Amino acid sequence: MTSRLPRKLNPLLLGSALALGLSLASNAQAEELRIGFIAPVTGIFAQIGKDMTDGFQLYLDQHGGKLGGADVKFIVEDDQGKPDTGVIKAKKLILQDKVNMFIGGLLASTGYALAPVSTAEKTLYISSISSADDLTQRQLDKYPYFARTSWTSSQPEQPLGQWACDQGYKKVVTIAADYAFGYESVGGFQKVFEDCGGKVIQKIWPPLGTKDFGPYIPNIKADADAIFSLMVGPMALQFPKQLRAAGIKKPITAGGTSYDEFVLPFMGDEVIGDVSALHYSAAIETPANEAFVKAYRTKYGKVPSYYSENNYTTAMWLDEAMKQAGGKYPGPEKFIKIMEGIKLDAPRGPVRMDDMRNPIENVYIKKVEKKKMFGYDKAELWNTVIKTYPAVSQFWTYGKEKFLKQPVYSRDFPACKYCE
Amino acid sequence: MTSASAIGDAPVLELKGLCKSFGGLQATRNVTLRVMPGDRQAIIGPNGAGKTTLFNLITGIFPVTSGQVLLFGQDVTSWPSHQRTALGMARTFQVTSLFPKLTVLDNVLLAIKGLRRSKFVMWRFLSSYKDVYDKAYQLLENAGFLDRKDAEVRNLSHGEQRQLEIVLGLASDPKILLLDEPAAGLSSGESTEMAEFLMKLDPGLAILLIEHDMDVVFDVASQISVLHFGEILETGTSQQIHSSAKVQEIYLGTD
Amino acid sequence: MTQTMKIVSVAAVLVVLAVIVPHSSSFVVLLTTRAMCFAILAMSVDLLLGFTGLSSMGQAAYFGVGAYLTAILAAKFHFGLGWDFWLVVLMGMAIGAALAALFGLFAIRASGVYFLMITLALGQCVWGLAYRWNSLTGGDNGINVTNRPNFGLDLTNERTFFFLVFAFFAASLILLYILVRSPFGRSLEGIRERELRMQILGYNTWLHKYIAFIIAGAFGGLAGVLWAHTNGLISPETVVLTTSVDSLLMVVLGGAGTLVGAAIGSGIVFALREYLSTLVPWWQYALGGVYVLTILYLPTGLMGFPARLRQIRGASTKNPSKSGDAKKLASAPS
Amino acid sequence: MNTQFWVIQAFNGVSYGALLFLVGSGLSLIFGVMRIVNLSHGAYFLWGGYIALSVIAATGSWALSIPVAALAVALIGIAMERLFLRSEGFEYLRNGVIGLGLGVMVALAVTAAWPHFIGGGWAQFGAVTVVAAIAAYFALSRISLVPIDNDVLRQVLLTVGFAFLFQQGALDIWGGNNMDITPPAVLSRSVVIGGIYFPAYRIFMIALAVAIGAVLWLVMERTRMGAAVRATVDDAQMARGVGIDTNRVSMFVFALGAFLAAIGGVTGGAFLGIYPGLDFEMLPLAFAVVIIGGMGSLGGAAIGALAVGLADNFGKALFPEVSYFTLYAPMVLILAIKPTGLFGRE
Repeated sequence: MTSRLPRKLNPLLLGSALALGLSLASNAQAEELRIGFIAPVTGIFAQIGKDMTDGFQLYLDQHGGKLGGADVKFIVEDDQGKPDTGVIKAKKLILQDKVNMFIGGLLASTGYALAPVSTAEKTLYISSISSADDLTQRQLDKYPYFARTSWTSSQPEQPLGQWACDQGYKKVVTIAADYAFGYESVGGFQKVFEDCGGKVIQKIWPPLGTKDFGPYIPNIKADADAIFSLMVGPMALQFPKQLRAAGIKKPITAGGTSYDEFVLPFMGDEVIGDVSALHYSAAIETPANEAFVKAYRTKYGKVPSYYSENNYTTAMWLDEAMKQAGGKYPGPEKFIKIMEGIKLDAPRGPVRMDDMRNPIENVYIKKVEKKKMFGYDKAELWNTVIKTYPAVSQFWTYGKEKFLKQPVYSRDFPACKYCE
Repeated sequence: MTSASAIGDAPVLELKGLCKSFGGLQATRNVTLRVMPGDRQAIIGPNGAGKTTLFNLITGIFPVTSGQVLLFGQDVTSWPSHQRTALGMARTFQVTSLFPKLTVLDNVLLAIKGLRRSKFVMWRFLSSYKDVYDKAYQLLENAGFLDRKDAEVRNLSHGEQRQLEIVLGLASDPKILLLDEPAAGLSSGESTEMAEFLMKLDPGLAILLIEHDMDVVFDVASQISVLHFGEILETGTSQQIHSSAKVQEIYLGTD
Repeated sequence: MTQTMKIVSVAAVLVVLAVIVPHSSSFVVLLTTRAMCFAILAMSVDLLLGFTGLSSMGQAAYFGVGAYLTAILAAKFHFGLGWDFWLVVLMGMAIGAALAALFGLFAIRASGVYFLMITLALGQCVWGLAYRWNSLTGGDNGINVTNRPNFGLDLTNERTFFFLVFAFFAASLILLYILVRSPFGRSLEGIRERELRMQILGYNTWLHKYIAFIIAGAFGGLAGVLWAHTNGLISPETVVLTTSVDSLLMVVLGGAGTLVGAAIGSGIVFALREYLSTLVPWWQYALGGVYVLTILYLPTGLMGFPARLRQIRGASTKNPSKSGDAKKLASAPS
Repeated sequence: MNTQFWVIQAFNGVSYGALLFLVGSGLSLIFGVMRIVNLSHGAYFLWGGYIALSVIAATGSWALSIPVAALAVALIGIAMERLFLRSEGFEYLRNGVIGLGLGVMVALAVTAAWPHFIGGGWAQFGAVTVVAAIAAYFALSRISLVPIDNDVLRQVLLTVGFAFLFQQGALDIWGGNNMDITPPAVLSRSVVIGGIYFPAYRIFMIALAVAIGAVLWLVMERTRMGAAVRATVDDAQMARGVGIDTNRVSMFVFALGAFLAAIGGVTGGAFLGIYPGLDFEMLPLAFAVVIIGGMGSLGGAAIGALAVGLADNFGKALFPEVSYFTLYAPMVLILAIKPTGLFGRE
């Protein structure tokens, strides 16, 4: 019978044989701490993915490939910058590689897509970049195996609202990428700014990925005192340039990703003096940070971005937790408990977790300056810290109960009372 | 060759003052023509005289600029091709236009089904329609193709393809068949074969023929029209046309 | 090989798949499930491309509306998570068909490269709406479908869900197979080969193409419904141009006009993109390379491989004529 | 919404249109002459930008980067056209290129599968590559290529395959950072007229597009090659009939198209940035230009570019929720009414 197999069948048979082969190949690994890491390795976010991976890898390399005494098997999976691919890769890590935990995820939407996987598969998921607010706020109950070592989108923007108010700005126009990260950032800024007496008089939402701001810049109201911008990726490079070329000289206060070290080296001098807020700046003048920046730059040839720092700190967090667990992974519930009790002195400054498993950390108000730092001999653009808000929680000064009563920040919340 | 046109009551095809222009070019000028049941008519004319254009107007591939096409007494001037076919008209093409990657049988099956409602059925295998198959076998047998029914058409010889072209035309049981140069590209032997093939066809079937091969024309057609620059110059019997000075002049003058 | 043999062998492979896959690792189950969703989409493309000769560059549109419908109903209205799932399946097919019926009015008139361009533009319209119509589609964030239906069968179990998708895949294959062997399906092949001739034979070819377009839209919608639950997240990424192009490539890779080829093609693309990418970082070169090689050397796809092999062997024994007859054929005016 | 608003929005739309003209005109010519829908065109744009960045990094000259990038990409275009889109000639080179690519992949696969076996060593890696490449070359030489000259779909899919390869290639060569081309300081200023700021760079883009458009027009109208191109667009078979070497015409046009796309990439690089994914962002816009303007018509491309630039700009400014829909829906309508575009010829 087999010798007379129809020829057209062969590809199909081959396929099923392959499937069988794959199934047999997935045997168990040796006893060790297995960490899955999900980041874009190919596709348009590949460099961010590299920053993320490099940050984690740097810590591992500095510590002989061990965390808390356990040998680490570090498996990077490429989500190609797509949330749904992230999900399938997470499942691959859990089902095939039998990882103890998975880390990473870049986009807020990836975070929202990966968190349910952790619940369904009862595997620890640590979000080291993805900043979607509600994961550690109103939706936390759904995700018992989820913790965050990075930030919520609105966390640095709330102090920024206060800072802008303190500068005496009365009227602000916001221009932000039209997606959840943009909404949450603008929402945090607007809430605090308006509670302090300022007015957001216009909100402009260019789509994510806009590079030609020609249609939007002429719409900016002339009577604004300042502009709040929230840009990501290539948008960040073009907005300040085109804004200034259009003759608008208003001060910019911005969300962190508009000026973070991922885009800063590629910016022109027109951004000098622009202000942004984030939980990390490569220009923080502490020994811990200086050492980190130098080590990172020596190894990878570039200044670390917050993508790098957050994953470096995540590795540091795991190291400490594993130490306290005695070098043996104790399961997700116990491990999260341990992580909640840890206080770290990270490059970004002191950091610990609140009771909703989101970090309490410093928020830095930063101004772009051109200068020499850390003994490097060339004048470069740096995010000089001009004010530090210490130990900022995701709930700002509102307190958890009060904060959680309001809806999650969105395109329509807080409503734009002063827009006409 | 003896059976003259069987005179019926009404013409199967009638063209009244048919005109067609492409941009500035007048491809067809005021053509008036009448084909009666069982008529065997031919249209001749030099290259570029507008013969194929005329066929395209009759079959509805091009819209006419002015004039009328009447099929079995009905004005079909603005009808799409497939509806004209449904009335009982069929045609073949100058350049063989069969379904090259399908088998001979499949070609004929498609042709038979064209006028049946079952062409929209999508929940039954075609192979379960015994009547369609029977008819296909019948047609293929009459045309002497039964032994090659499973050959892919692209593997047939050119002569065979020209014949199959006509079998497809016959599959819808037409009352009028338009043949666009059935002998195009055939050797003289094959042409003779083709003429014989045509003469064997049902005498009740009206045929309108375009052809360059005069032997075929004179064998098959009893009435001939001469087309020149889109205009009918002369109409007559084979002998009349054969001896017409005008026709001689056109053919010598242009070729 | 006779028709019966082909049917028997495909059925055998399906049975083998249904037996082996559930016993392999969960990741393989997941991959196969995903590939089968796309196989349904690819088969719908094959109905157009392989059987009717229409290369649609906008098939993602129907896939997208099916998926968005399912996701919106499930996430906003908790509809379609019980027995009403079957209703959603019907609705998904209906909405895919309805959209195709609308788009077909614009597209079917065109042919060749113009058809390709207009379907591309139509697909982009749907993408534009998915991307910008925030209030309905959630814009760039997309919509999360966190719950799978549970109607006695608990579909959150990946293996159970595999069998469901497998059943839909097999049913689509059978239905489409019957369709292409039916009088209607055969008429589509005639249109692919020579449309003008079909008109002269009495076929309203516009109507036939239009119906085929709608049916393909319905199957595209079905694939979308399944994808919404397979993937759990529907975003504009689902409806991008690349999804349409991918589905076309799957068909060409496997072999156009074979249905089974479309399924094989989707299996290979998923194996490269989602399995190979777990092994090596340069998987995209492999994918691009497979495309280029298939198109240059295997125009009839993998299903046409045996025939091509015979042709190559034949050519090398005879005089290596520069494949001139293939060219003659293609340049024949229609 | 005062006059100022309309003036500046119209100006922005026109300058965006100028950029789109550079991308769209090449695509349109390629389509007109070869009937190829070239989905690699976005990649040419991106590669133009990246090569310019490399030139600027090496020489510091922005002015030099434009011709160098454009010529380099034109060469890529020629190679793609000669080796892959035409079936005749260059069999050896084509098989060689594909063989080498396969060889590298085999070597990479071997390295991934048995790291201890050839781990790290370049010599071993090279040896495996060469052996595999030679084997692939001979295998390919036995298979005759099936010509794709008349197969629209296969041509499209082939260019998609290359678009993927180009995308990953750019990522591996230049990395994934978001980069920006800095034009000379003169172009970074703004011209103020009546209180309205007109960025000099946008004015430059308009001027460049007009200049290139004029040169193209002259080439098309006044040179033998231009006449040959126009004849081929009108009717390729007829052109061959009267003795025009359409083979050379198609090579010329493909190179020209790639050349223009690369100029667009360098120009656009200072305006949109250069980053992974830019290729597939520009592609649909270029198509919109071609479809609206008409395929194979230079004047059509100009009008299409202007129309898309303005529609995109005002669409986003006035109706943000449906802004992409307002871009693609007119495309559909135009195609449905006149499949060859507004100014295209059948």
